Amino acid sequence: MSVPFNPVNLVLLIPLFAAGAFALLPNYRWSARLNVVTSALTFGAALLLFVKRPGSTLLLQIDDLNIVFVVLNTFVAFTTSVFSASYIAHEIEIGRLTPVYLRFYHAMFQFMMFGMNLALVANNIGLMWVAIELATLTTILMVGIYRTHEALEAAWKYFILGSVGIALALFGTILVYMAARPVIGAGLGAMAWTELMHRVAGFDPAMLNLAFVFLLLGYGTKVGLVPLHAWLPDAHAEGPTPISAVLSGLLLNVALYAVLRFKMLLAANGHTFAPGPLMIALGLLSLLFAAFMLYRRHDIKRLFAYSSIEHMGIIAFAFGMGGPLANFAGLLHMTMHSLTKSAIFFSVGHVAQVKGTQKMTEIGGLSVTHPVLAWALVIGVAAIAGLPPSGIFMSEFLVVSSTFARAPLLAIPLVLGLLIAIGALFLKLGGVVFGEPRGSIAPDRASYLPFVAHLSIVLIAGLYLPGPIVAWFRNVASLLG
Amino acid sequence: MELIRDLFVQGGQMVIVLALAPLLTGFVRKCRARFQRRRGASIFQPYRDLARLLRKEAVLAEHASWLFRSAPYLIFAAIWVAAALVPTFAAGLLFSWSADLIAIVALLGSARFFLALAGLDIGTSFGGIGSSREMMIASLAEPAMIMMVFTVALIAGSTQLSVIAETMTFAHVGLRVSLGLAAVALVLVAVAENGRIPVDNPSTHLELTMVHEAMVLEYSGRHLAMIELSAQLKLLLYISLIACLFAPWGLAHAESPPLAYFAGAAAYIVKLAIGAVLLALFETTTAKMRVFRVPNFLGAALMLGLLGTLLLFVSRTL
Amino acid sequence: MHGFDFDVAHLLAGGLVLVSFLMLYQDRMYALINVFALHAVVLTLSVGWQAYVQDAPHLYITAAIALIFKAMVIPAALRRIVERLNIHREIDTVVGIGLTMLAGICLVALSVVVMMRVTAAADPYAREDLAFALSIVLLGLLMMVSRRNAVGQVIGFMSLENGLVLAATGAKGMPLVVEFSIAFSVLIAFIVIGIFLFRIRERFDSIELQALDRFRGERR
Amino acid sequence: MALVIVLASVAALLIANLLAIAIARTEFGSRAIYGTTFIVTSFAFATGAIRLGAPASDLVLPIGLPWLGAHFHLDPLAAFFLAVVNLGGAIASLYAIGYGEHEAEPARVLPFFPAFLAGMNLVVVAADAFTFLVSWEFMSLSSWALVVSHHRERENVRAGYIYLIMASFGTFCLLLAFGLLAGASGGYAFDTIRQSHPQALASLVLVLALLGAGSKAGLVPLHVWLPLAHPAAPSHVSALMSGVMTKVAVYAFIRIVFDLLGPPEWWWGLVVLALGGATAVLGVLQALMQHDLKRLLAYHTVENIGIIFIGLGLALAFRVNGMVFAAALALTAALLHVLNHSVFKSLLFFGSGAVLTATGERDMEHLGGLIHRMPKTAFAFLVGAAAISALPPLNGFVSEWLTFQAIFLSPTLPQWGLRLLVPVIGAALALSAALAASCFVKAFGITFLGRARTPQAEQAAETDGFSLAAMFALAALCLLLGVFPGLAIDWISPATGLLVHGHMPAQRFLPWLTIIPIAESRSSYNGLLVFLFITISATLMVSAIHRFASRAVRRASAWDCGTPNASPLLQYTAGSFAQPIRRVFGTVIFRARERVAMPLPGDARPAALAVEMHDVPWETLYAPIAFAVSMVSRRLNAFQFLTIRQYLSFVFFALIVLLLGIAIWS
Repeated sequence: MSVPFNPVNLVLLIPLFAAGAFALLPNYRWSARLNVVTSALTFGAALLLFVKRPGSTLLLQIDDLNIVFVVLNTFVAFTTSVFSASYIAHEIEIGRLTPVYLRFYHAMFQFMMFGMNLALVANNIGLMWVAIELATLTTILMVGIYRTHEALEAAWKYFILGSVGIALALFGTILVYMAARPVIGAGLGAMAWTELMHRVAGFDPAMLNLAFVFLLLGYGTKVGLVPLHAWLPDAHAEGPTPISAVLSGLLLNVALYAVLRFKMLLAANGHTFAPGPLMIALGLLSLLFAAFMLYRRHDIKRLFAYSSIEHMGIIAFAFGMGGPLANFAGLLHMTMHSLTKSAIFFSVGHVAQVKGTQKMTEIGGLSVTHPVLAWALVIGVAAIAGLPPSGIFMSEFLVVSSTFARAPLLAIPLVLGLLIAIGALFLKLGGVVFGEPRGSIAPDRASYLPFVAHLSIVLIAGLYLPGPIVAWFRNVASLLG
Repeated sequence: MELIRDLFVQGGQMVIVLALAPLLTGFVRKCRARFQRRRGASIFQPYRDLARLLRKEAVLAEHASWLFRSAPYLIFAAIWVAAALVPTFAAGLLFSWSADLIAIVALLGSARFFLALAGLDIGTSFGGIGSSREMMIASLAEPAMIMMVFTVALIAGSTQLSVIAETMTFAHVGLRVSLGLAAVALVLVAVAENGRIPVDNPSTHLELTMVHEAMVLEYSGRHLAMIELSAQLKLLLYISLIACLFAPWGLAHAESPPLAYFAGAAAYIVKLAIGAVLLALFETTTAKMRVFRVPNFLGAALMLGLLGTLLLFVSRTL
Repeated sequence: MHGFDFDVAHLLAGGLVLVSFLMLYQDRMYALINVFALHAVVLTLSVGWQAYVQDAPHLYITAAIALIFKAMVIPAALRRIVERLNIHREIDTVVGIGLTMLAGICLVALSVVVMMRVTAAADPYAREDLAFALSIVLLGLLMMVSRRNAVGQVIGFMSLENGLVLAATGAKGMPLVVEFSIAFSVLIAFIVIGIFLFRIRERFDSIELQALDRFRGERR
Repeated sequence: MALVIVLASVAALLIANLLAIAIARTEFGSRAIYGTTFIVTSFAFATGAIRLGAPASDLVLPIGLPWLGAHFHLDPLAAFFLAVVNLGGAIASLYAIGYGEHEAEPARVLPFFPAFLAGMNLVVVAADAFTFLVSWEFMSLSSWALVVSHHRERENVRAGYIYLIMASFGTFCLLLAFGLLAGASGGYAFDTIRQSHPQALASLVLVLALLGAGSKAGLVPLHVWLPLAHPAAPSHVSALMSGVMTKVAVYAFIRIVFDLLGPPEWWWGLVVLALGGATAVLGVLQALMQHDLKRLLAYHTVENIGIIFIGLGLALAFRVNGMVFAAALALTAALLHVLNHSVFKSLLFFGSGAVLTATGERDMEHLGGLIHRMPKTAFAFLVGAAAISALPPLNGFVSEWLTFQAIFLSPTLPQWGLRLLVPVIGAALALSAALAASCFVKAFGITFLGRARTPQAEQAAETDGFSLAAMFALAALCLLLGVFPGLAIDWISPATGLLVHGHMPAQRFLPWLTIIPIAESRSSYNGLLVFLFITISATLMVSAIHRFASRAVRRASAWDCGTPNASPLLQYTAGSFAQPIRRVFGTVIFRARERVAMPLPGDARPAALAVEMHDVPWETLYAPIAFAVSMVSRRLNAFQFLTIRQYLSFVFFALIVLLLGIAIWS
């Protein structure tokens, strides 16, 4: 811990200090630029992890699972900061935000990043809990930042549901500790992942079951699994778009990461009940529910929020199925979904700004007026709908085919849900992108870099995955059981 | 030597069908007249008509296209080729293997195709009526024909007319239900395809139910002659088809002595005559039916053909 | 742990459950707030006792937090809110008090059954303690679900957190992290709620959730 | 080596695709792109055509599924379809060099056209499930983009939408099929699948393959998207979609059912035959009722797919019973029809495209008399029409004749079900052929013959040279394939050998290039002689008459039984031409009803005839599904409008339920 050049510390400290600095920095333009710089630095620090992977302490650790997510997290944070720089400029112009709020916004942005990174690298279930709580609270504040009725209401809803969820998660954490204490003995050790994973075989399985129920419900609320999802659509729709991107792209992942960790614990213990069916049920429920909800959406951001729920359902289903193929697919799907979804929110954000509305009925013929945004949206939607060549197709391919070979009856509702979702997404897309232009045709001052970067990564990943990542994922997949 | 004889036979066949076609039509007309207690024109009248038409100049509508002018020859050629491949007095013709029964049906189909197009070319309402009804009839008659072909081909184990004829003559096919059904089907199809009563009335114009005549309404001169001749050829073809499928007696064969050919020819003449008389009798005794009852008429043919085939498929003994 | 300590801890934990029931029973605002203060006090005692028994000094901090924030500051603040926003004094419940109580009893039974079955291995005190904690958590949730106005829900939430504290302190030697997290979460929670009430005050004259629900998502 | 060439050409196409994004708007953009695709696909076509006889070759690239890599495999079957795909692609490109000039928004067409070709090429050579499906869906997606390229008409966007849904449905079905084939261990490579034939659920795989490939090929009742999407695209793309993409779907079916899937059950043939027959008849009947030229052609694609599947079904049936030669015959018929249909359907779509550019009309009721304004196009279209109507001596007839020959072999089948079904299928085949003939009399007659019905048709002008070149090339192919079918059959035979381990006797050495499927005593056909006879006798007759009889011609106004000629609008229309057939079949199949409103005497209003028809598959299958989805979503949408307390109670109840579960479970 003492070595300041330990990349893990950098990943945590840079955002923390930056948050403090932005809170003091009056000029929002500077803070916007610095925000980009900071995020870039954090990303660089995260990349260092590839080079030199530090050993795990009692509080922090880096392993095959979280290294990918840390890097992903910092990368998306970086692109999002670029996007938000061009986004908020417009918000200031139309006076939706005041400089004071922007100060708060940037500070909170970095603070949130700190929380998420901490949650990912934490080697301690308590610390992870704290970090996720932190990230949640910051996002709550960001969601409410516009102070419209809807924004406040969304934030309030998010706050209530989120805190209940987090409370349940804490109870689960305590139970895990209680299960670990007799074996490991009191103290930090009984909360450290590394320790737990080693000694879990001796834990009381019944206790772990109960703990997992609470943890699944608790963190599941953050993941946005139906029926715990209620906060998610409004929070996405009413907050600033960069936050929607971060919510879908990162926070859901972080919460899911927590669930995964505990699932690994159960898998390693061996005598517990199989969490699979539970996750499968929740996953299918989320998938089908969200797929149907997509048809009735008028607000473009809420549409994609529901699609996030749908994908969380798919991922939960994949991990529920288990097995090397499905787990690999789930991990891949997590990464690809966060990249794609944030890219979509980037372009949606610009679209909404240019057209001055989020109502899809008032947006049309985008491919005539704003070709780049339109085709970015088309590619994004095609990717999120799981059409090749995109990484999501690869994961869906693996999930569906392996499921059908093992449990055909489960694959049917899965495919049904996917199909219904595709139908809804392209129904909405056709109205927005094609046809005669509707709404303002003012040129957009968007920064194309973020979504171009994301989408190209997604498309390439659909055809080629780098070896190390594959190796890590397969390793983790085997650990997930 | 073989080749020369075969060539001779084949050529003779082509000439004979061409020569006999008008005569047959004339004979049918004569018989009908007789049955109707009329004296009727001479049985050679069709030749005279053709000659007159050939001598006359051809009158074309202003907006007649090249298709309209070339159609008659194409139609004639297709039907003539088809007729040339049906064994009339001798089986095992030189070129019989170049097209089997299905191909012959298809050849007639292409003739009809161009005739119908010609009917549409001028852009008159009558031509349209004719073509559309002709195609409607054909779209039912052709499957019936194919079903009939199935039946026969399955019994004979071949779709080659010569082979079928030989099997029918020598192999002890015996009386079969399916054969009978096929025969009836073929007769019905023949009536429809040649536009005879009760489906169509060849000897009338201004009648809204006419089919064939409506299509060729705009033709005149040599084009009309070609059309007439091909129609007569078609009639001949069908009768000789029926003859060679269901009454293949007296057909000469590749190895048979030259005399046999004359016997075959004589037998053929007789068959044609009988066919003509029967046709005339049928036409005089039945009345023309409404166009929209024709589908039922042909549907019956199709069903008979299908029934025959099914019987064969289900049991090879029936 | 010998009998006496055990009995006291047991008594306090049981008392906490009892107070939760009292809260469920309340149908007037001030009374509810008072009972919540009482809840916090009992929690303080229980935590303090745990600190003494386990001689884990850091637990005193938790006890102090519970006492100061939950037993004094928050109730006071809530009273002010109620006055400032002149929320009408009685709480309208979804189902009748009686039914709520009945449900609460079922919940307690459920949590006891679950805990007894699950923690066969753990030492008896931990089992009882966890059973009580779970029932408090569930009762807190029940309160949030069965109360229509925000203050009631907030109180329900905080009683739920009390349950968590109880569980945490009951778990022997649970590292400091957790207490911090709880204190800190309560703190944040309170601040955020404060912010929200303030902002909402700007917009509406009440924090009745229906008032918010009128502006839900897509009902325009 | 050959595979390398193929993949190289695919890469070239993808590069052209990227290039197109840059230069689409420039002046020479379209010519450049289409020229490139023309050259590339010609190379690929040559490769496929030559490699057909050669032994199979493999290639694995380090992309695709990480631990699997992208497998590619070029065997005779793949080579055959490669040739078909690239033949269509090359000629479509040639056509488009001219046709593309008329494109209003080339930027919406040019980038996707090479991608579409690349996708189809990849599907054919792909040799593992992942690569296959990626290419498959890539093909669908790029063609979807082409369908919505004219996005300002709402119809096209809707067509594209339905197309995309059906495409995804098909992809999922194939995905499930591959899932079964690969098994839980995930052996996605085709070789692995071949080694381990999954006996369990093999029939399910067949059903899934039928759904997956059938939805793309347009098997009834999965065909509904096809007549919407194919006409919506630009004509050269319509030609590719109808003529080639449907064949790729056929390839997928053959690959899965004949190659990957283990030994078949006897009733598989039954199912495929029944579907094929139904598709053929329903397709052509639907086509007869259309008056939109391109939609009519699209429905005819459905019909021809049905004919192809009839051949495949027969092949399956024979294969089950080990009748190798019969199976080879049926399969040859099917494959030959694949080739033929791709040729004449492309030709016909090109013709309709030429008409569209010349008149701006797709509706036959607004056309007529074009044979005078655009004679060359008319001639090419006529050849195509005759070919698709299975008229000798053109190519369409050969494949149908072979199918009939295969049917003649079926009485020896042991299974009763097949014996009963096959003759009915034969009848259906004959019926569809006859109806096709009448449908194309209508199509050609109403569009090109008669007199112009509108000014647009009046002022039509002949289309450009590239388009004509493409059309005449295809017309020549129609004739050549019809006259020298033996060569094509021999060319195909390696593919059949691969699939059913037997092939038809070699044809190319027979005298006069006759084709003899089984034995001369059974049946034989000689397109060359038929062609020669017809031409000779026709010319003979013409010359004789012109020599000895009159040759004088006088132009006069039409006779028409003496009725003075009224306006061209009194001509027979497409609707009136189809009316007799509608009366015969329509009442059952389309629930067609005619209503005549005859005003009373003295009433000045004109009499009115209204015909209402129903698209039965759509109304019975698709409309209910759409309704159900919207219903459910409407019901569920209530969950968007609950109070926080209610949402909390969800959490609460979820917790209670799980706790109860724990309490009961442990």
